[in-house]
Amino acid sequence: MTAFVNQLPIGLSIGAVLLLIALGLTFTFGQMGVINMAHGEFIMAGAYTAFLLGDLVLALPVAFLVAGLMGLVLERAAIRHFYGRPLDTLLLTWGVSLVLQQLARDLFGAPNVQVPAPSWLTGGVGILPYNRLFIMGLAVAGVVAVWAYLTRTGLGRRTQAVVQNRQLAATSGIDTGRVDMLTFFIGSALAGVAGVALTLIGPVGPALGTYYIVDAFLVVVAGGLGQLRGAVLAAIGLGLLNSYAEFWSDASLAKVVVLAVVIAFLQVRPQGLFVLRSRALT
Amino acid sequence: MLSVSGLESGYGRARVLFGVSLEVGPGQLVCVMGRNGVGKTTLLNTVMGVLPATAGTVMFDGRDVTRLKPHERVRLGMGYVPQGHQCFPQLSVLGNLLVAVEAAKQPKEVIDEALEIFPALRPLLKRSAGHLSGGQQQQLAMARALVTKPRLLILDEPTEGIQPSIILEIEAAIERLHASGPAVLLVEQYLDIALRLADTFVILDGGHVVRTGAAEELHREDVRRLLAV
Amino acid sequence: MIRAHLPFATVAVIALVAAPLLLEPFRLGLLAKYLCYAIVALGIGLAWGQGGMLTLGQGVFFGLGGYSMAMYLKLTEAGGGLPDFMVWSGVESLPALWAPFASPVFALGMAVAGPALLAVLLGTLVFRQRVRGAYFAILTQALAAAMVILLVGQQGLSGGTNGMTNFFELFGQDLAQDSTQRGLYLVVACVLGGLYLATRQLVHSRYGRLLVAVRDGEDRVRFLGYDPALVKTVTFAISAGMAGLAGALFVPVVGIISPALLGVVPSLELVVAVAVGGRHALAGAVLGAVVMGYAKTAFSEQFADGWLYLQGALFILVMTLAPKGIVGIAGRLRRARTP
Amino acid sequence: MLELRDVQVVFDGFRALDGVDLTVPEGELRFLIGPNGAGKTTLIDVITGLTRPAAGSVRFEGYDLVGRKEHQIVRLGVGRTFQTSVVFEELTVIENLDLAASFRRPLWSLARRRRGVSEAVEQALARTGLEELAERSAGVLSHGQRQWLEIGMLLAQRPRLLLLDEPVAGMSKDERERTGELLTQIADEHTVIVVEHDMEFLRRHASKVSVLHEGKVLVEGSVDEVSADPRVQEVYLGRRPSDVVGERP
Amino acid sequence: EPAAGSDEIKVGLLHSLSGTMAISEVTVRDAELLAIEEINKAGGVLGKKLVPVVEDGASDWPTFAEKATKLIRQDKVATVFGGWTSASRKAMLPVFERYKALLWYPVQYEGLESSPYIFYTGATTNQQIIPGLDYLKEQGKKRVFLVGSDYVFPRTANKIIKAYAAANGMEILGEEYTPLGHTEYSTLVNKVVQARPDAVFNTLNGDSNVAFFKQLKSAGAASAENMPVLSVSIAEEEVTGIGVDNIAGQPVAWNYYQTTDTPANAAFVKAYKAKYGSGKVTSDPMEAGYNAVYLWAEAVKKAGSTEVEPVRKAAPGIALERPEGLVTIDGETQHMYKTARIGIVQPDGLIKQVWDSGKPIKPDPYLKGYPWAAGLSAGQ
Ligand SMILES: Nc1ncnc2c1ncn2[C@@H]1O[C@H](COP(=O)(O)OP(=O)(O)OP(=O)(O)O)[C@@H](O)[C@H]1O
Ligand SMILES: Nc1ncnc2c1ncn2[C@@H]1O[C@H](COP(=O)(O)OP(=O)(O)OP(=O)(O)O)[C@@H](O)[C@H]1O
Ligand SMILES: NC(N)=O
Ligand SMILES: [Mg+2]
Ligand SMILES: [Mg+2]
Repeated sequence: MTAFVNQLPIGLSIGAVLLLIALGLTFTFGQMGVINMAHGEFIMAGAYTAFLLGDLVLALPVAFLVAGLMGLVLERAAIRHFYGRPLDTLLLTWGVSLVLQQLARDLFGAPNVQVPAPSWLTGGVGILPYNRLFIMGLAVAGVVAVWAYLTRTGLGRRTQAVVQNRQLAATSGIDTGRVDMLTFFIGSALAGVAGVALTLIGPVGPALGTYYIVDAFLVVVAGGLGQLRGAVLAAIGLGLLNSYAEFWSDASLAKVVVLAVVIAFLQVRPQGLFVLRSRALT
Repeated sequence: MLSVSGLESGYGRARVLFGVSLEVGPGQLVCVMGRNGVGKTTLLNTVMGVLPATAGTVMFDGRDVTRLKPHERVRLGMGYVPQGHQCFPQLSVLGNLLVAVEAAKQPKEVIDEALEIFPALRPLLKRSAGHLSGGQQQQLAMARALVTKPRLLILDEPTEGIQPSIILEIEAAIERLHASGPAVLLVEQYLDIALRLADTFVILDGGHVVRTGAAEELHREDVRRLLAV
Repeated sequence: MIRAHLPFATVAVIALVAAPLLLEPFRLGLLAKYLCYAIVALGIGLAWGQGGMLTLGQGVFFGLGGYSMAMYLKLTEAGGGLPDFMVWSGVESLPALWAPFASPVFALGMAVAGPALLAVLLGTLVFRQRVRGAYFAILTQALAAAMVILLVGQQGLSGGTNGMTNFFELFGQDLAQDSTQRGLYLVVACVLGGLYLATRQLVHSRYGRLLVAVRDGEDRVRFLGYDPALVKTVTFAISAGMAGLAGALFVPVVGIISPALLGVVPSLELVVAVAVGGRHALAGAVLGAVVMGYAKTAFSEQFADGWLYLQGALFILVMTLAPKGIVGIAGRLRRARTP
Repeated sequence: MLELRDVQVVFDGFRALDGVDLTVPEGELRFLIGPNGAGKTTLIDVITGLTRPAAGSVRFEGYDLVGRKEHQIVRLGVGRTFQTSVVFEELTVIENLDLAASFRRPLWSLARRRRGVSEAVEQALARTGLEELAERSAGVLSHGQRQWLEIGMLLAQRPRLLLLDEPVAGMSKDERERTGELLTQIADEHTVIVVEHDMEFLRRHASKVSVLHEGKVLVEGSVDEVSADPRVQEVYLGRRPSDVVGERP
Repeated sequence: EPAAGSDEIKVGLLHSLSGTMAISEVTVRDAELLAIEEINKAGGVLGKKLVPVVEDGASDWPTFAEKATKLIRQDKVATVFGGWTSASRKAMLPVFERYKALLWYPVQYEGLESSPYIFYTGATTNQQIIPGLDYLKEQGKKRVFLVGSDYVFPRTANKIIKAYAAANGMEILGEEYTPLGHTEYSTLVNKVVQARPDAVFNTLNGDSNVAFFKQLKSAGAASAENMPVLSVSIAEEEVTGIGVDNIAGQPVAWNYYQTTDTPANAAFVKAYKAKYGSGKVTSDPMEAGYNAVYLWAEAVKKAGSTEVEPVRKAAPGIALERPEGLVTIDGETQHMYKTARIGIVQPDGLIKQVWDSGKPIKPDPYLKGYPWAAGLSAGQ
């Protein structure tokens, strides 16, 4: 019984991890339509930043910048040639992700590295360790920041305008190039932050990104493209589902169950939890 | 104000414009006319920088803008309403207007001014622009260009799909607007409106200017003949 | 007419006559492997290049075909007993699922029909609900991930992570013989050639036009009186069947089938190959698979340590500089020469 | 032949159609006008299955259309064009038309190559004047040319009920003329509903007009009756009905 | 391509240099290269220099098979040193049998195998897992929870563990598998904690170990004293990545540690650090790979030839003093006599031996010498 009850906070904390890794995608994928397979490697960059600095708190802002700048370079060098072809970006960024993984292997070596957790994060409340609570807090903070950015600033509005009608945005006076850069910067930067947080619970190595990327996209898909509240609910839902499915069966089956549920769910809501319908035909 | 000379452009290997030249003087309203597919939209898109010019120049306010990006031209004071009631479908009507206002660094009050001209938009402010009817979207597009307070307004068939009474309003608005200063470059199929508004005509055919002249010089029947198939 | 078929005929002669004569057995075997992938790529070219369905789970279908064939091979080899991996996985009697695969006809049939049926099932579910674009891509990717986990978890049935290997003979032919391998190569090449011609026919037919229409304007197609979900499902099933057949051929050629061959990464690699070759042309898909396969082998042999850089870089360069792939570059060169 | 009863459409609480009753008998050319946002396009969407009504019935030749899928409705003989034209940009004009003409063939028979041009396509080409552009890909067409292609595709489908959403918007004078004649001709054997804002066009070609306002049919009648109606003047035509935009190039 | 001149012998090194397994395998390759360098410095084999041909298995089993074929048929190497996961070995096995070539496999594995064309220089189950279980039993740990990655080694190992438990009055409280590369262990930790076992037997592989130990540690409920986690796939190399804090005090089972006190080891560690950097550590699979090269070279010397059959015939009985102590090739199984060792992870990241088997244990891949294991190898 305790075990069963324990799964609830565990599910929420899994959801928080999912949310944290998917948050950046609501920008790059949701807002810009770029399926960035290198998102995982930006997470990895965040984690290695924490490793190099050896200090988690200091690493948060630095990783934000580091991953963000990597995103910026990627956007300028390659992705900007691909707007309007979202499926192609998937393949392009996958190539980038391969190169980044190999780069990490050469820079930091193939074995995992260790990031010391700050002492104030040892211990916990009930089944939830402080580091999980920290991640949950970070996820909440991230959601609030993203929400405010998207709905409370002109920048957020401009971002959406550019995605929805690039040409019209340009002829409405928006510097689409700058908006793209900024959006991609933020989306990637959020991945960096997630990477710092993940050092608390997972391995820090060249393959780090590959472990999270599929799940992150599932969250965005189930939530509805670019829908922050959708991503939040989907992350929590999938976290809980994962937690209980694994509790009753095993980790392998839980993954399969999660996928099956997402497919079944898309039968009911083909565009995810929240969808903005348009009258235009595609 | 706007001076286009020897402009050539097209799509890939297909050339559409062959050396188009035209002038829009300060406060002037120039109407571009021509049958379907002669290159009117292509001309406006090239003037706005959406399409690159392969030859020729576009001067605005004595400045060569041929190589500038569209948003830079907007910031210099060019406003554009493209053909086909375009909008940002998932932004609200207000959001559509705010985007333009912010990009042009105008005070929010200009929105109210635009809504006076298009009162039908007022109850729709919260609705997603993508859900509007075609005519509503076209009105929104006009309003969006107006809020940037352009010194040169470029309109591509602004009355298409709009109900008769509002066409009259738009006509009046254009008249008022252009009386208050800005120059206008207009593509219009409604000859009546064109004749009432235009100071100068430019008639295109096959990517060439076939006739240009002041409204007084051109008679209704001349224009008609030039536009016939 | 003759000129239109000249490129195909040239390639066919090279593939069927020159390659078996000139290449060492080991290299010919590798070429046979690339050609198996080319069959999958052809299906991807059809589904994605023509129909706009970016399927990131094609490895699943490839795997189903491969496993069907492997089950047949294992059963003939076990000759009534249990396949080796079942013994060390503690399975005591042959699972019912396995029994029919003792028949080569059933196994080969399932290699094609199994994937096609799965595609019909998935297609009916998702296309009817108008799930498409990135959603479809990510779902199929998750399918590949889930499939791997399922296979790995069912060690007694599937051989787990190891998959199945250690095959000795196919239809009485010793698989270790170079002559058998050469024969297999010829079979693969002929199957690829035949499927290429058939697919090309399909693409140039009305159906092909309809497919393009569905890709570019699914909603509009409905108002022309067609059911896009049906068109997509049929196309998806065809491409899945091709992948399955390729998998079945792959197993005797390469001698192993394992979850590693059908997961997210190999599925993506195939799509990447199609993109590199040029997804809008079927020849591009085939070419891409062969080129990327060869590049991977060559790079990893020459630079065992850093070949991923080269692979990634090659791919990024082609994608950015030549969005239409190698075929697109070739087309541009040809046009430049003929004024 | 087409009968709508008390059709209601609600979007997030907004009543786009608020109890529309409309009957269009066989062989009639019916014009539909009304203010922007009155619900004209929505009405066509409801008939063709794009939008599902919250209430009401739509019957066509005895079939209930509500709840049917779009392509099933097309197969019953209902075709439409779109206010913002959508054509298949990678296909040539002929291929666009041919696809529209081929939907009654079984799927497997489509696997054969198209040889030549079918009669329906030939006719559509001729009627729309697209012969010269026949081999061009639709992606290079201008706005007006696309409008024509849409009409051509509708014709090639050979439906019994044709719904056209602002077909002449953006067309030049001559082309409007041709479209008008075409529609009159088609209406001899088919039922046609045209949404338009161009009153001059209506005057020349329309016999019966329905005016939609705020999701309801406001009045029905001849062009003259309708344009004389003060309510129509008030909500639709504006203050200068006499010299309202008439002349086109 | 280096031609095998009369004064050179080509040998293949086939490990994952990319992908998830690169973490572990790169260092094994490095150790093998060190051995080759040392042998060459000492005059080579039969007066010829060894020339390594390195290929990347890319953590992908079919690639291992392909590259093995390439090394044998294209490069015509005298022998291959390679593999880590059992899956890669199973994939290569038919290739070596088909072309009658030799593979030296350097990692502990699940047993139940002996191919005439493979020499196994790592431990089989009776040299690692069973001693590990004996150790737990000795410590009075009777209620055990099994945690493993979902593939053949952990599954087979656990089968053996369950048979052992049944025969030795131990109780298995749970058996959980997670996919390779799995990183979310909160649910599993909850299950383990709730089951309150005396010990956990851990056959997780690779990166999962990092996540598992971090999350187990932060759950706070388990400590090395009240609930030790005995691991068989964590060596010195992995400890840094897991974080010493998270694993210090936990037991592991191997045949060799960097701290193993033999003269040969002192030399090995010194040479390794000199070549690859003083911060580097050595580990059991590295040492087994390093040994493999020496054992093969010895067999070649004895046979006077690099041909496969003479080498196979010459190999049985070869005994060398290696860093882990005396290693002897068992002719019957082509496995090695090896000394089993239990160690405890130290705060400095090294592993200190707390128990050993005293002498090399005869390899018994089919566990024929254990009555309780009779059912396991049925059918072989
Ligand atoms: N994207 C494109 N690619 C290639 N050709 C194009 C493209 N867009 C338009 N064209 C061609 O360029 C010519 C001019 O098109 P444009 O849109 O400028 O015409 P227009 O005068 O605005 O016509 P309309 O009155 O129908 O809007 C047309 O013949 C058209 O076929
Ligand atoms: N999905 C939707 N969500 C919300 N409102 C909608 C939606 N679709 C249509 N509407 C609203 O319904 C009303 C009717 O729209 P409709 O497109 O039918 O008008 P219309 O008569 O065709 O106008 P126009 O002449 O401008 O084309 C409009 O006010 C529109 O904003
Ligand atoms: N042999 C192993 N550890 O897979
Ligand atoms: Mg135009
Ligand atoms: Mg409308």
